[in-house]
Order: sequence, then C-alpha cells, then structure tokens
Amino acid sequence: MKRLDLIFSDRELDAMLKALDEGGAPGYTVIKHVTGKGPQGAVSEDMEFTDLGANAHVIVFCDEKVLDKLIINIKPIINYYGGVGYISEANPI
Amino acid sequence: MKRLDLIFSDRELDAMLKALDEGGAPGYTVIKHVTGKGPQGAVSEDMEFTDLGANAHVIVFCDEKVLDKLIINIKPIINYYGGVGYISEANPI
Amino acid sequence: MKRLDLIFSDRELDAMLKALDEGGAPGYTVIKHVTGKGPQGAVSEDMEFTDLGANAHVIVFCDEKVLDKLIINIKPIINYYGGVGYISEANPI
Amino acid sequence: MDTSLILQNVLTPPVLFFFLGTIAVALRSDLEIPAPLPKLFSFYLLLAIGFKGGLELQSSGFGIQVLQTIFAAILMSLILPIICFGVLRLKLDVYNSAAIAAAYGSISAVTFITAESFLENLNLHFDGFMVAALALMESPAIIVGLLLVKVAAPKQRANSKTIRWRAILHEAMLNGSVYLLIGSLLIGFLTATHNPSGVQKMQPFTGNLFYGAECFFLLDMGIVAAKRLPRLLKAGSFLIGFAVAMPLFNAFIGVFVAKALSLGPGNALLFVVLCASASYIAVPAAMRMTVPEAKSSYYISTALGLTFPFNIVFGIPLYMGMVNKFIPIA
Amino acid sequence: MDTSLILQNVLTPPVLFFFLGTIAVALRSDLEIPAPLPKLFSFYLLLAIGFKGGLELQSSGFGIQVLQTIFAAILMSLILPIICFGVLRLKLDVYNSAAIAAAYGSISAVTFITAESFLENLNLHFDGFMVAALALMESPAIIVGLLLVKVAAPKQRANSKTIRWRAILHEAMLNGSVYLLIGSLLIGFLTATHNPSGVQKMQPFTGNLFYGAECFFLLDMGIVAAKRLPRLLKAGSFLIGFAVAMPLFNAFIGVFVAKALSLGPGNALLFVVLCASASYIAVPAAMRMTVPEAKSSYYISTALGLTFPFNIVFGIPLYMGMVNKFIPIA
Amino acid sequence: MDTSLILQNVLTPPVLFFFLGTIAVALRSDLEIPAPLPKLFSFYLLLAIGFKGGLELQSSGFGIQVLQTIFAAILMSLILPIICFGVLRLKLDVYNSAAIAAAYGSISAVTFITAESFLENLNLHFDGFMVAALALMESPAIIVGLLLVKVAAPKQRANSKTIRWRAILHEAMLNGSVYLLIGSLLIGFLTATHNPSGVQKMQPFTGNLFYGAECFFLLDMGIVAAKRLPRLLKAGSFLIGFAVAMPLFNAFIGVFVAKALSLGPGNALLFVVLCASASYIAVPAAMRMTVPEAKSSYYISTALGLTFPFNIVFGIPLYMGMVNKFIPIA
Ligand SMILES: Nc1ncnc2c1ncn2[C@@H]1O[C@H](COP(=O)(O)O)[C@@H](O)[C@H]1O
Ligand SMILES: Nc1ncnc2c1ncn2[C@@H]1O[C@H](COP(=O)(O)O)[C@@H](O)[C@H]1O
Ligand SMILES: Nc1ncnc2c1ncn2[C@@H]1O[C@H](COP(=O)(O)O)[C@@H](O)[C@H]1O
Ligand code: NA
Ligand code: NA
Ligand code: NA
Repeated sequence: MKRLDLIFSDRELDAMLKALDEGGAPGYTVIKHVTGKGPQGAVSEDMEFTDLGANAHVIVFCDEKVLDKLIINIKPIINYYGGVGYISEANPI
Repeated sequence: MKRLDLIFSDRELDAMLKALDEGGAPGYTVIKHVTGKGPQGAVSEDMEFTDLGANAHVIVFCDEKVLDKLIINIKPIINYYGGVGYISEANPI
Repeated sequence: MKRLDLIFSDRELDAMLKALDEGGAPGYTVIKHVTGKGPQGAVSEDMEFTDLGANAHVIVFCDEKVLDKLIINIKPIINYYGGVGYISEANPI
Repeated sequence: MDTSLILQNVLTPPVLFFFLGTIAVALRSDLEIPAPLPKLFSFYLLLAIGFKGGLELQSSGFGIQVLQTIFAAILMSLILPIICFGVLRLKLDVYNSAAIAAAYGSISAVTFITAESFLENLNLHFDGFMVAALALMESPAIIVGLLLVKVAAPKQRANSKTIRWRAILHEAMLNGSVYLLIGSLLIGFLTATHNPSGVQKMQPFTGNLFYGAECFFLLDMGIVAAKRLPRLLKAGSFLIGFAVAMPLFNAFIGVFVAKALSLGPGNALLFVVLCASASYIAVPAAMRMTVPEAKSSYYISTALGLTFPFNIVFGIPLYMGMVNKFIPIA
Repeated sequence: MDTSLILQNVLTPPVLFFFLGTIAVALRSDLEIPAPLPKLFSFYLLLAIGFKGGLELQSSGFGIQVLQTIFAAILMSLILPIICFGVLRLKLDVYNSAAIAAAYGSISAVTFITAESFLENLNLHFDGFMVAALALMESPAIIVGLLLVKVAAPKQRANSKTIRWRAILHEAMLNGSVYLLIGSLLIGFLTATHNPSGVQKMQPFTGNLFYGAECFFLLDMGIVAAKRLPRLLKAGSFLIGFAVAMPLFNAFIGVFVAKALSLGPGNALLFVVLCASASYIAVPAAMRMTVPEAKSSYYISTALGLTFPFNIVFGIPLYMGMVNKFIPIA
Repeated sequence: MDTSLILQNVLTPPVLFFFLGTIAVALRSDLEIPAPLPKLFSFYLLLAIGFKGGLELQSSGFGIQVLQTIFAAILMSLILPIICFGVLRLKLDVYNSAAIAAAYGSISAVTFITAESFLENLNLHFDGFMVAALALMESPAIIVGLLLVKVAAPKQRANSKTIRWRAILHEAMLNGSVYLLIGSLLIGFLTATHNPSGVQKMQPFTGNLFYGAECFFLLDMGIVAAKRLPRLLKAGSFLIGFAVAMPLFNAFIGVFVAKALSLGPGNALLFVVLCASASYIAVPAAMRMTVPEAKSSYYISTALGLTFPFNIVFGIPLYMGMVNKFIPIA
C-alpha cells in the first residue's frame, strides 16, 4: 500500500478533504497548526490568529489504484494554491 | 530499521503507550490533537472539549524484531477500539 | 527523493532550522507541541508552560545530495542536545 | 404564556450567542473556536458553578429537603435510563440503546447553567444544593447503562471482553469534568466555612465573569451542535423523534417528583432540567471505553445535536411553564 | 502640541505593551504567545466591541447622522482602494496592487480599539454607531479589490480560473471575524432592547476586562508586527514609503469627509482611523483565495509590519491633531 | 501556633485547588489542563504581578531600604547556589550539582504569589518593591551555576563546547518569563507616573481577576507537580532530603538577612520565600542549553516535584512562624 503526505495552507483544508473523499480515500489523518517553509515563503504560528491560519498536514494510507485517482483530484488545488505532496510505501500492521 | 505509524483515539493513548513500553519500544513520538476520518467515521477538533478528545498519532522507530513484539501488544487495542497502524522503512541518520 | 524526519526538543528549533536553511533544504515542515519518549526520558505536554517546551517534529523532503549536506549540519546539534533523525524514501506527486 | 417565556429566553445574550454559532454553521461562515479554547471555558464554567454551589450549600446546610432532593436526583439518574432503554430497544440494538439511555439518564452542565441564568432573569430563587444534585447524577447513569448491557446483551459479545468494573467505576467517578465539578463544590464549601475573605476574592473570577464566559461558550456550543445535526438527520426519524420527545417525557416525570419534594419553582425547574437534559461529556467517554459496539455518532448526535439545542431554546421555558402549572406558588 | 499627544498616547498601557512585544523581538527574547491564545483575545475583543457598539447603537438610534456616517464609511472603503491601486501600479503588477489596495481600503479593528482607548484617555466622547461603520467597511474593499483584478488583469490569467463570485462574496461577508463582529453588534442591540438586566450582567466581561485584554493582545501584536518588519524591508523602499504615506493621505481625506459629516472630534478621529488603517485579517484571507498571484508577504507585511505600528504609535495622535485643527470644537 | 498557620494556609482556595490537582493525579483521574492554557495563566500572572509591583514601586519610590533589599536579594541569588553546590557535591557530579544549585538560587514566581495571598489573608502589609527583587533574582543564579561548571568541571568536557557566554547571558536575561515580568514592572511604573486613569482601567484585569486565575493555575501546578514526584522518588533519598532541607536552610539564612534589613514581617516573609523557593521556569531552560550533561529530570523534579509543593503547603506558614519568632513586631 501507499502513503500520501500532503502539506498546504489550512485555508484549503476543506477543499482538499472534499477532493480526497470524492477520489475514494478510505480515510485520512489531519494535523493542523503545522508551520514550515517552502517555495512560497515561510508560514509561522504567529499568523494563526488572522484568518489566514497555518499549514495542515494530511496523511492518507491507500491502495495504489486509489492513489492515482486522489492525485488527479488534488493536483489542481496544489497547483493553484501551493503546497507539496509526497508518496511513499507503507503496509498495514 | 522500521517506522510504525499508529493513529487512534487519544482516549486509548495511555493504554497504547503502556503496550509499546512493555513491548520494548526504544522510544516513541506522540502528536495529539490530530483529527481525521476512518471506517468509524470522522473525528473533529470541535469535540475535543468533551472528554472524548481527538486522535493521537504515534510514531515508533525500531528494529524489525522489536516491531513484531509491538504489533502483538497493540493489535488487541486497535481491534477493540478502532484505529490504524502502518509500517514502512526508515534508517537512522 | 528522500524524506528526513527529525524529532528533538523545541528549544533547539531555531538552531535546527538555521542548520537546514544553511544546508540548502528546499523547504521543511514543523510540527510543534509533540511529546514522546527517548533515551533521555519522557517529554510531556504538561511541561510546556515552563520555557522548556515540548518536542518539535521536522520533516524535510529533498534530494539525496542535499540530504548529505543537511546531515552534516544537524548531526552536531543532535549529538549535543539529543533527539533522533530518520531517513526514508518518498517521491513527489 | 409559554410563548412569552420562550421569547424572554431567546432574547438573552447566552441564547443569542448560541444562535450566532448555529447560524455561522448554517451560512458556512468559517468562524471556529479552535481547541483548546472550548476546554478552557468548559473547565472555567465547571469550576465556577461548583465553587458557587459549594458556597451556597454551606449557607443552606444539609437539611432534610436538601438530602431528599439529592437522593431523588440520584434515583432519577438510575430510573430514567431504564425507561429510555425500553423505548430505544423498539428500534435499536442493545449496545446503542444502552449507550443512548445512559446519556439521557445523565445531565448536561451547560443546560443547567443556562437554566440558572433564565431563573436569574426572572428573579426566581434557586439553591446551591442543586449543583450537588447535578454533580451526583453523572456517574450512576453510566453504571446503569453498563448493567443494561451486561443483562441484555447476547452472552457471547463479539469482542469477548469481560467488563472491567474497576476501570468503569473509575471512569464514571473520576472523569475529569465530574471530578473538577465535585472538587470545586468541596472547595467552595470549605472556603465558605473557613476563609470568608477568600470567598470575596474569588467573586470577580467565579461570579462576575460567569455570564460573559457562558455566552462565549454557548457560541462554541452553537457551532458544535449545528455541525452534529446533519449526522442525526442521517440516523433517521426514530432518533430525531426520541431526541425531542424523551426530554419532554423525562421533564414531565421530573415535575411530579419536584412537586412531591415540595421544591420551590426555581429549584423545581433545575430539577426538571436535570431530568430532561442529556450528557455529551462524561457519558460518551465512558461508553466509548466500555461499549465500543455502540456507534458514538448516535449517542453524541442525539444528545448534542438536537436535545441540547432543543432544551436551551424551547425546553427551559416550556419546563418553566410546566412547573408554573403544576407547582402553584405557595 | 502633536508631540504632547504622541507622548500621552505612548505612555498608556496598551501602547507600552505593544512596545514590550516589539522590543522582545528586537532583543531576540524567546517571549512568544503560543497559538491559539492570540485568537482567544482577538475573538474576545471583536465580541466585546461588537456588543458594546450594539448597546450604544440602540441608545443612539438610527438618526440621519448615523446613517450618513455609515454610508460615508462604506463609500470610503470603495473609493480608497481605487486611489491606492493607482499609486501601487506605479511600481507593482496588477495582482499585488489590487491585493494591497483592498487591505488599505479595509480596516484594522485593533487600531480602532486603540483609538477608542486614546479618546477615553482624553475624555472625548464617541458613539457606538462607529462600530457599525467598522463592521461594514471590511467586505466592500475586498470586492473592489477583485473588481480591479477583473478589469485590469491580462485577459488570460495564468491560472485560468474564472472568478467564482459566490465564493468570494461568501468569503467577504462571512469571514469569521467579520461575522463575529456583526453578530455581536446585533446581539448587543437586541439585548439592550429586550433584556436590560442582561446588559448589566455582561458588563464585567465585555466592559471591565476589556482594557487589560487589549493590552495582552497588543503585546502579541507587537511581537507579530516586529517579526514582519524585516520582510517589508526586503520588499523595498517603495512599499515602505507607501505603508507610511498612504495612511496619512487616507487620513487627510477622512478628516474632510468627517468635517462634511459634522462629526464631533471623537467620532471624527474614529472615522479617520478607519480610513487610515489597513486590514490584516479578513482581506488577506480573501486575497489568498482569489488572487493567489499576489505575494501574501507583500500585503501582510505592509499592513501589519509597518502601517499598523505606525498608526498605533504615531498615527492616532497625529490624526487627532489633524481633527483638532480642521474640525473646530463647536 | 505554626499548626494554626498551616491550617489557615491550607484552607484557602489557592492551596485547596493545588490539592485538587495533586489528588487528581493520585486517583488517576483524567483531569488535564491542555497546553497552552497553563502558559496563558502563567503569562497572565507574571504580567499582573509585574504591573502591580510597578505601581507600588512608583508610590514607594527608591528609598534606601528599597535599594538595600534589592541588593541583598541579588546577593542571595549569588551566594545560595554556592552553598547548595557544596551540599550537592557530596553525592552528585559537577554538572548535576551546578544545575540544581542554580535552580535553588533562583526563585519561583508562583510560590511568591501564594505567599502574597497568604499575607493578604493575614492582613499583613507588604511592598511592591519585593516584585523587583523577584524579577532580579532569576538571572544571577543562572550565571553562578555556569561559573561553577566552568571552575569545577574536568578540563576536557566530553562535549567539548566552549561556553558561549553571549548566548548564556542572553538566555539568563531575556528568557521570555523574566522579560515579561520585568517589562510589566516597568510598564506599571510608567503608567503610575504618567497615566493614572490607565491604572484604574487595568485594575479589573490585573487586580480583581488575579486570585481566581491564581487558583486555576495552582490546580494545574498540582497536577504537574504530582506527576513529577515519582521521578524524584526514583532519584533517591539524597535528593528527596535535599528538596526539603535546603529550602528550610535557605529560609533560615533569609530570616536573618531580612532582620538585618529591618524588613517588616510581610516583606520579610516574601524575602524568605524568595530564598527558599527554587526555579522551574527560567533556570531549567538555561541549564538545558548550557549544561546538557546534567539530567533535566533531576533539576526539574526536585524544584517542581517536592520543593514547590512543600513551600506552598508547609513552607510558607513555617517561614511566617520563623519571621514572627525572630523579627518581633515593632
Ligand atoms: N521540501 C519540503 N519539505 C518539507 N515540507 C515542505 C517542503 N516544501 C514545502 N513544504 C511545506 O509545504 C508548505 C507549503 O509550501 P509552499 O506553498 O509550496 O511554499 C510549506 O509551508 C512547508 O510546510
Ligand atoms: N486510510 C487512512 N489513512 C489515514 N488515516 C486513517 C485512515 N483510516 C483511518 N485513519 C485514521 O485513524 C483514525 C481512526 O480510525 P477508525 O477508528 O478506524 O475510524 C481516523 O480518525 C483517521 O485519523
Ligand atoms: N525510537 C524512537 N521512535 C520514535 N521517536 C523517538 C524515538 N526515540 C526518541 N524519539 C523522540 O525523540 C525525542 C528526543 O529523544 P531523546 O532526546 O533522544 O530522548 C523523544 O522525546 C521522542 O519524541
Ligand atoms: Na437527564
Ligand atoms: Na482603511
Ligand atoms: Na531561592
């Protein structure tokens, strides 16, 4: 099975989760209040009080087939708003 | 070496950490206040004020041998209460 | 590409991020308020009100070449203050 | 007359802020009170009502009516879940029925607080010992819920776990919220007895601030409840009907018990509200641990998604109407 | 005379705590207010000024001057962004210009609050309806910003997304902070009308506590603003100049409009501050969603890193000086 | 007489809430104050005692006794760690000894606050300048701790790092908590001098609310301390003995210095409490950075797991007894 890690601004969280649901993700885990730095600059905790928020880190464990569908759904969001996505191997216990 | 990712309701956190300790885990990392969706439905941040809490994400880096023992210890908890566990490869720096 | 997971006391976060920046990390993600247990004992959320804080979990996705440089930069920090670092495989979506 | 009471209830800040929260969800505003701020307000409210209840308990003392009322309250939290269980079994399995029944036998502290504010608004007197009743109704309902599972469940439970009574009693009695409430009650009592100047120095925190903090918390509760409602709607019309009819029925029983106890109208309303409200704090936590076969979305959505808002908006003034009707003012 | 006003402003607790925050960053102290505590104070302040504004709006009623002032305020939030846009286009592309322009057409609630404290310190009267103006200036500026993009941007936007107006209006109107402010205003109004005893019970929370909470929040704002300043310095001298000169210019226009509206000196100052301040809450959130081509570090750093501190420390007393000069006390 | 003082201390809300926290841990209740709420209360308390101390410092002025007392306090924070170090070296290595010694030379703000409440309860006067002493005792102890390492450690430290004095002085002086305390003191002082109406407007926040917030924070401290105690028990009887005997010894010295300074009984108690208390905020942070060879569980568990509860419950009334005995009321 595969593990998908997505990191992006939590303003887009609802849209992203909708994309995952529609793509058939069997589940997901969300870590909010994450900060970091990427091509678009740094995101810091001290801006969380504004409605801009910080980053969200979403993890999905799923089969390769589902993964392909998910990627089709989430690519446009990441291309438009920024954020990163990485895939690795993982197997259920 | 191996990496074990466990995600489950933080009500079971103490039991899970005890199981890991007794299984000989060399250490673990805990991320609380995690939300998500799984076979048992969605877990959201807005229920954290009740004593139900949200999810916890536990990461363990350990040798394959230890991992086998850990899995024996934690399987019953996950089977009884829900949650997921995934294994992947990882090597110390 | 590679994925680097670092977990250490968040007192050292600034130093660590500086080391990553100087090592040429293309970006990183930071999860604060993380707890855990390691060779140096347990770190719990209830000490976060002191200025000792909890742990930070830093994730870097980067090329193997960059990784080597990063490791040279961060090894001294981890050796001096404690903490762990693990490497695994990951590919961009 | 009831409509005037409802209006009088609806146009107070706590209920208005509750509406503000529900409307935010309905309009899909991104207003959200991030964790752990709701917990801060929840802890604060429990600490403050506990402390104030303790003060008043000390001044009223443990007369016969006090003991009778507390005893009757505990009794209600033992009997009501059994009635609820009977009703729920018409449609649901043993596990879900027991879990929901436990929630309805137990209480909602926020509903209680809102009822207190409602009484203050009407200038009706109520007593601190009612907080003791509140504190003592949480645990028994949990235990009844588990006994119902033990008695009624198929002999071979799928996850063949023997019920660990120690762990359950522990969960029922020492749940963080219940513990904080009872502890603050004791501290209020001790402070009133031994350190009157301490009482006064607590007043700005536990007293003056209370109403505003209640409003803030109800804003959050409005958001949370409104998010739960759709899940309840999915669960079907039986549970929807239950979430409205059961509180009314429990309130009805409560009124007669209150009358039998010769409670004044203020205390009677609080007693009725204890009967009519359902727990979404201690009970769900205990049920998740001990009856994992029950769907948490069922017992949380009914108690939080419908019964809670119903009580806050319509229930409290309706129950006041019932109290006024059946308990004539001396 | 202005220097005496500046000194009088600087030596009040809110501004001193703001300095304490900025100096902490300058000295690289590890003082940090962790999330979500700033959000707690931000929500509290919005709720409290909204509620108090609602109370006063009820007592002042909707006379002709009230309506005129609110109308003029909305007009300013439509016109000022267009002027700003013209200035910004001298050096920046359409996207960045429009996003920054929207921020400067909109308002900063904390600057407004600090101005209110400044007036109280001078014993100058101001009215609750100014809060309504505050609440209604956030959304129009956002919409103007987007219209500017639509009109002025190259026909083929790189990320060829058609502007989804529904989503944008939603974001502009129902942004959490704007919603909470307007909602609290309504609740204050309703409470004052129907439940005067509720007003009194809210006072310790929304009234007495306000000044201290404002100080705590300004401590955090000092930290946040000081961390932003270096990013603005990187952005170059044009934006630095803009972040100081534009508020002064907008204030200037504001003074004349205030004079035309025959506002008293207190209301006039608040009106000017609304014109001169820039948003770092609702506007950035809306811009990020709708104009991702604009650099968020530009519109946040200008509004938060320089304009905000400038207004808090120098702007408010300067504008007071302007008001005193141009609007002679009757 | 001491027992009556102990009882009088124990039956106040702050100490009762502290007990409530410790008992929660003992009974394994799941009561837990989630981060960052403890930090909110910790910051609030530092801000409030700083501000109030600054007000009073302004009204008392910098007389000879004020300066003498502050000077003596700093001296104590330089000398006491050296004595502690001597004692600790009987059993522990240089690194652990120095780190623990630094903690005991420094102070605990919460213990200080509890002592203030204790004095208010007894209607004993104390002065604002004692807060200045509190603020100035944190940093010197840290520096002495590091000097002890430098002087006494084996020439070749395993992690051969030269001590970076700049970084250490920075950590010692600009630690977030110390900075906030000193900053609030200055702001209180400036406000009292230049803006008396600001003082009054801060009062509901920094004054009235203080006692309740103290109780809430002590509830959390009870939980935290009780969780640390087992680790101390594991560390063995030497450290357990040290954590009780050393505060008593330091208090003893403190009483004589207080007598020499001719302090009144209120100020004397506070002076003694400063000597007897140990830091678990600024010192551990500094020690972790500069003496990583020392076990953090040692210096945190002693100061927080035993010395802190001992002082809160028994220490303060005992020290009051000592003060009453050795410093006859004029
Ligand atoms: N190479 C990377 N490794 C880890 N996290 C990254 C990396 N690049 C970007 N991120 C995360 O993704 C977020 C959004 O990235 P972006 O919008 O592309 O700047 C950043 O704030 C980081 O948290
Ligand atoms: N396929 C998945 N990928 C990532 N996280 C998951 C997945 N399935 C479940 N989870 C996480 O595990 C938690 C508990 O799952 P469950 O109790 O099985 O519903 C969920 O709330 C998610 O946070
Ligand atoms: N084997 C492990 N697996 C996962 N996390 C670990 C492991 N060892 C240490 N950690 C994390 O690293 C932190 C610092 O470790 P240390 O300072 O070496 O005790 C711990 O508090 C844990 O959060
Ligand atoms: Na009930
Ligand atoms: Na403006
Ligand atoms: Na000391």
